[in-house]
Amino acid sequence: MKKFMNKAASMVAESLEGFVSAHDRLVVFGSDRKFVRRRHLTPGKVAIISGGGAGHEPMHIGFVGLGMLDAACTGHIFTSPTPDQIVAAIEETDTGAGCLLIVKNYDGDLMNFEMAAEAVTGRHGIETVIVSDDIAVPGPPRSSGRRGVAGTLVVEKILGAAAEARMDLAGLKALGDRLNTRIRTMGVALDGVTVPDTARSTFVLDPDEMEVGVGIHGEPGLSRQKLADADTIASMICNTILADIDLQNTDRALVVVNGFGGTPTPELYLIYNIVRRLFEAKGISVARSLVGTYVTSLDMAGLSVTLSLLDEEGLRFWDSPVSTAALQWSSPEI
Amino acid sequence: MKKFMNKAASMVAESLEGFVSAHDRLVVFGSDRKFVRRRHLTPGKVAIISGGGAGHEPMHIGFVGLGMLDAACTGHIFTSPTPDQIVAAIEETDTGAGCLLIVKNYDGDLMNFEMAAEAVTGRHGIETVIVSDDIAVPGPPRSSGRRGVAGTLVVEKILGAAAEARMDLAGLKALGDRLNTRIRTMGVALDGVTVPDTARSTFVLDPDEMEVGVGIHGEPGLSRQKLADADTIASMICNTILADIDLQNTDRALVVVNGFGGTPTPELYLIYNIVRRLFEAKGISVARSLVGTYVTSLDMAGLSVTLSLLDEEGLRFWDSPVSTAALQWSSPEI
Amino acid sequence: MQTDRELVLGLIEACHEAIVIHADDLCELDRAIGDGDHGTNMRRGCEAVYLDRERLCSLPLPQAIETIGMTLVMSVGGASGPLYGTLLIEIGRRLGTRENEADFATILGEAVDAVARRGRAHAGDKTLLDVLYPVQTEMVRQSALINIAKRAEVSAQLTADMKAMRGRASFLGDRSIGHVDPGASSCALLTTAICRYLREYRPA
Amino acid sequence: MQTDRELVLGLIEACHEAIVIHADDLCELDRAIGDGDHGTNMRRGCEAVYLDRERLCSLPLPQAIETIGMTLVMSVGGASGPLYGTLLIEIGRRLGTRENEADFATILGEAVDAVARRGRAHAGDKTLLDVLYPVQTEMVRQSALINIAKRAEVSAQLTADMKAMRGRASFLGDRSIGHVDPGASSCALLTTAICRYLREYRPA
Ligand SMILES: Nc1ncnc2c1ncn2[C@@H]1O[C@H](COP(=O)(O)OP(=O)(O)O)[C@@H](O)[C@H]1O
Ligand SMILES: Nc1ncnc2c1ncn2[C@@H]1O[C@H](COP(=O)(O)OP(=O)(O)O)[C@@H](O)[C@H]1O
Ligand SMILES: [Mg+2]
Ligand SMILES: [Mg+2]
Ligand SMILES: [Mg+2]
Ligand SMILES: [Mg+2]
Repeated sequence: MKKFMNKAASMVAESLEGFVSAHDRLVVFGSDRKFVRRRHLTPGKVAIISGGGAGHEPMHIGFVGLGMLDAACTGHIFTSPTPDQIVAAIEETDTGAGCLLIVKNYDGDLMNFEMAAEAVTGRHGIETVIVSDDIAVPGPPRSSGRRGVAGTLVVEKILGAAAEARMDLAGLKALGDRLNTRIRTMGVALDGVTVPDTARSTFVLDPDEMEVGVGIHGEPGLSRQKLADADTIASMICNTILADIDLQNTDRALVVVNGFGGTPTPELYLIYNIVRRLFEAKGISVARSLVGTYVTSLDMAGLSVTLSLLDEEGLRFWDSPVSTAALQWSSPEI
Repeated sequence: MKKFMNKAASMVAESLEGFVSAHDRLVVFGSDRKFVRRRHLTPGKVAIISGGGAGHEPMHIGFVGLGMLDAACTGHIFTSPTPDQIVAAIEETDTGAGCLLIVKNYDGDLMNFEMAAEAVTGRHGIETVIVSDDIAVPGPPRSSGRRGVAGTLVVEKILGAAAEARMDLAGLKALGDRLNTRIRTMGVALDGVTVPDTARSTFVLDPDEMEVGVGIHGEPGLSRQKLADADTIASMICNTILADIDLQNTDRALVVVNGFGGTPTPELYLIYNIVRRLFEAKGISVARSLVGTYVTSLDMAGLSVTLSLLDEEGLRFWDSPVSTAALQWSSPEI
Repeated sequence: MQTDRELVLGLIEACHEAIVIHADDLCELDRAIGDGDHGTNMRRGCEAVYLDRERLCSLPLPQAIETIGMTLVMSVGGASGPLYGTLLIEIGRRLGTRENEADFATILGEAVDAVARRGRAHAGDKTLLDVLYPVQTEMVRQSALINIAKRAEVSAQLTADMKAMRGRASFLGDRSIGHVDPGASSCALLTTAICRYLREYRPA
Repeated sequence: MQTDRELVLGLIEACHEAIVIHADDLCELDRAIGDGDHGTNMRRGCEAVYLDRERLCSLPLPQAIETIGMTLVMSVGGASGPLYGTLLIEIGRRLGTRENEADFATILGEAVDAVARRGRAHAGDKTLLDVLYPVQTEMVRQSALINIAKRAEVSAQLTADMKAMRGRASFLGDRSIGHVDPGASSCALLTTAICRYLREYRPA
């Protein structure tokens, strides 16, 4: 493991400081540097707050700004932020209309956000949307259920735009829950990942192996398989996704091909090229796409494909202007 | 080497197809897929054309669009495009005001662009701006001189904006040449890179080594050194850059910290955080920054720092709206 | 008989030492079925508590325990932070409102239930609860400290046969079977450290 | 005496074979002081020519050579494409306007100068010119084919001692010393292949 860093313990803090200073027209640190928030808050708008462990950048800090998040709380690498960070973000960004917390489904994040929400009960209106788009995980009953992965960015973009359009807290909660039922993601890794703290890789693959059904914390996936060519990998992913969701005639699809940090963009576009064709062959109208490195697992080589089935409203919110470090558009690509 | 691909020979073509279809509101293929160009050309504007080997994405295709390039020609991996590609791009995008070719200084690119320019002499007005920002290279006399690396994006952005503002061909050529004297870049790699065609790494480093003064083609750098911490690396880069350029009082700096493809963004922000302080300590006013993965060497772990000293006009053109796959802003981050 | 001050200080030191020594082992366990950071997380928490030990040991025992819980919540993060934090906060709060120490097994039982609610977890889900429940049972039985510690260690080992239903390991499905749960392991380590300390400095 | 048709076909096949066999070696040389693709580039070019051989060998010799040069320019890319392309285009054009073959050494000399202008390179810069110049000298001397080939091979080896002043290797400065230049090596391989073919099928 070679990294540009000084000490593992200070890596996240140093990097956050660089981020905030590079984007100082967009964002500022919250009190005690517990979170990053928009420089300019909008009174009367529901505040959208998310967060999670570090190591997934640009998510979530890269999504703070007009049209998306109001604040993001970053924990240590692959470790949820703590309730005091989230409480501080709520207190500083709630301008009266309440706060919507967007949480990736994973017990650590859930519990920390829950403790924060409990701590501010009575003082702030709080709703929580839990994102659980990772179909690689054996679903409930009784287990923790599916992880929240790259689909989180779709939820954050759309709810961010809806909040900007002054949708109220209850409306946002309902929209978010509905969205979450129409988003599916599956990921494949070509290598494990080394967490700077321990300097050990989470799993090690042979040169001809890939790990299928991985999340974004370097944890092992659902199965280890023989490395296949791009066509084979793409169709395995698409088939697994399509087996898990029922298509409706009115759906328009947003397809996200997301790199995990160590996979260069051309490979992502290559996969997108196959995936788009496969989806279209199943009668899905691919109306929008996003290809890039957005929801990462440090420098892991690998990628995930996300299928989001949107209605007209969802599409409109996706297209709405956004101005953040990682996503920027006025009207969609013109 | 593990990559998401089918065959090495078709990798670039498949990826380009995915790129064009993902950004079809912005770009289209040129004739015979020899290049990628803006969907909508602007009559009367000088056409800005660039290109180079594949493997540096998002450069150059990711810079095609309003406010930046009109067309980009992509060669095989790390191999210049051929004159017929460049000729086709010139013929299709010159709307009457001529074409400015932006070429990274490296003999292969130069010769191919030169042959193209010769082939259209008399039919199209052509000027060429050569970018040579890499200070790691022993300069002339008599040698090929310095490489063009990440500074190329600064030149393409600023000349793109100037062309959009209807600067004429001679003006653009003069501005580009002037810009090139005020941009310096230096890069460090933590690992070699594997070219898919040969499936062999260009150089191999020990776990405690780094390669200093690398370019963006996986070629070895100027020296191999013991891996150092971020503070040490950053100050070595900054000192080398500052020893090579004379500062003027009126300069405002744009600092680009660019990842080579395998280095995650948080490490880039961490380096930016140090670099900005070091430059400011030398009295440089860091007015703008860009931190991200823009000019790559496939999935090489490493980064470069670019210092661009701009005057008011340069800053204004940097800030002008841009709408491309890789760079998007209306007014700078607001 | 020790003062609260000595007791709190002694327990903080004992727990801190146990975690620091075994942090790498806990990460190793977490790498197999999680994200490899459980040792790092626990060490960060224990170090935060350890740094604050002078202030903590000046507090009455119940407040000291509750404050330690809050420090853990604010420094550990991840899944283990809220869980260990909830355990200690609940113990501390309840200790503060009860009359005598004889209630401790009951108090622990209530606190463990709070942990289970916080984690939406049950016995057999392959979590630290699979150590906490048996430890609590031994306490109800008024077992000797050495037996409580032994039961904790055995219980942690038994999680190897379980299929994880909660936490990151649950994402692995059947592949989680065959590995000891890191949270159960840290819980056994802490139980043992506490029991040993109490045996040495507070003989019954 | 062979027809142009046989000659062109034979030369195309000989050059194609030489490059295909040694593509990996050329990449290996290029990895040491360049970007590792010289063999891939040359093979791509030779294959494009080879695929087009039926059409090419139906052309008169001068046009065939010029067309091969243009095919190389359009398929090789990189530095070597324009250089080898220029060499052949210039030879073909000049051959087409001269009277007899006796001029070939002169024609080659002019074409090599055009390559040098295209590359802004000089003798001693550690490039394919450091094979082309000596080969041309041997031709002026009307050396035997076998001696021309030997001189090409030796000249390529001699580039190892040179410091690169042009092309990617120049970026390495002194570190380029000690390695054979890949372009010089491919140039020697091609020279040898051509000389061998001419010796076997066109004995003087
Ligand atoms: N929902 C839950 N209920 C109870 N215990 C849990 C739950 N989720 C995780 N755990 C415990 O937490 C441990 C993991 O802690 P840690 O690695 O520090 O956090 P993270 O999983 O966030 O990386 C697991 O081994 C398990 O014992
Ligand atoms: N300016 C130049 N003049 C003459 N020969 C050159 C020049 N630049 C490069 N070469 C030759 O080209 C060879 C490299 O070719 P190749 O690897 O195919 O292209 P690239 O350098 O673009 O990857 C070098 O070994 C050298 O012989
Ligand atoms: Mg964790
Ligand atoms: Mg090349
Ligand atoms: Mg963990
Ligand atoms: Mg090369």
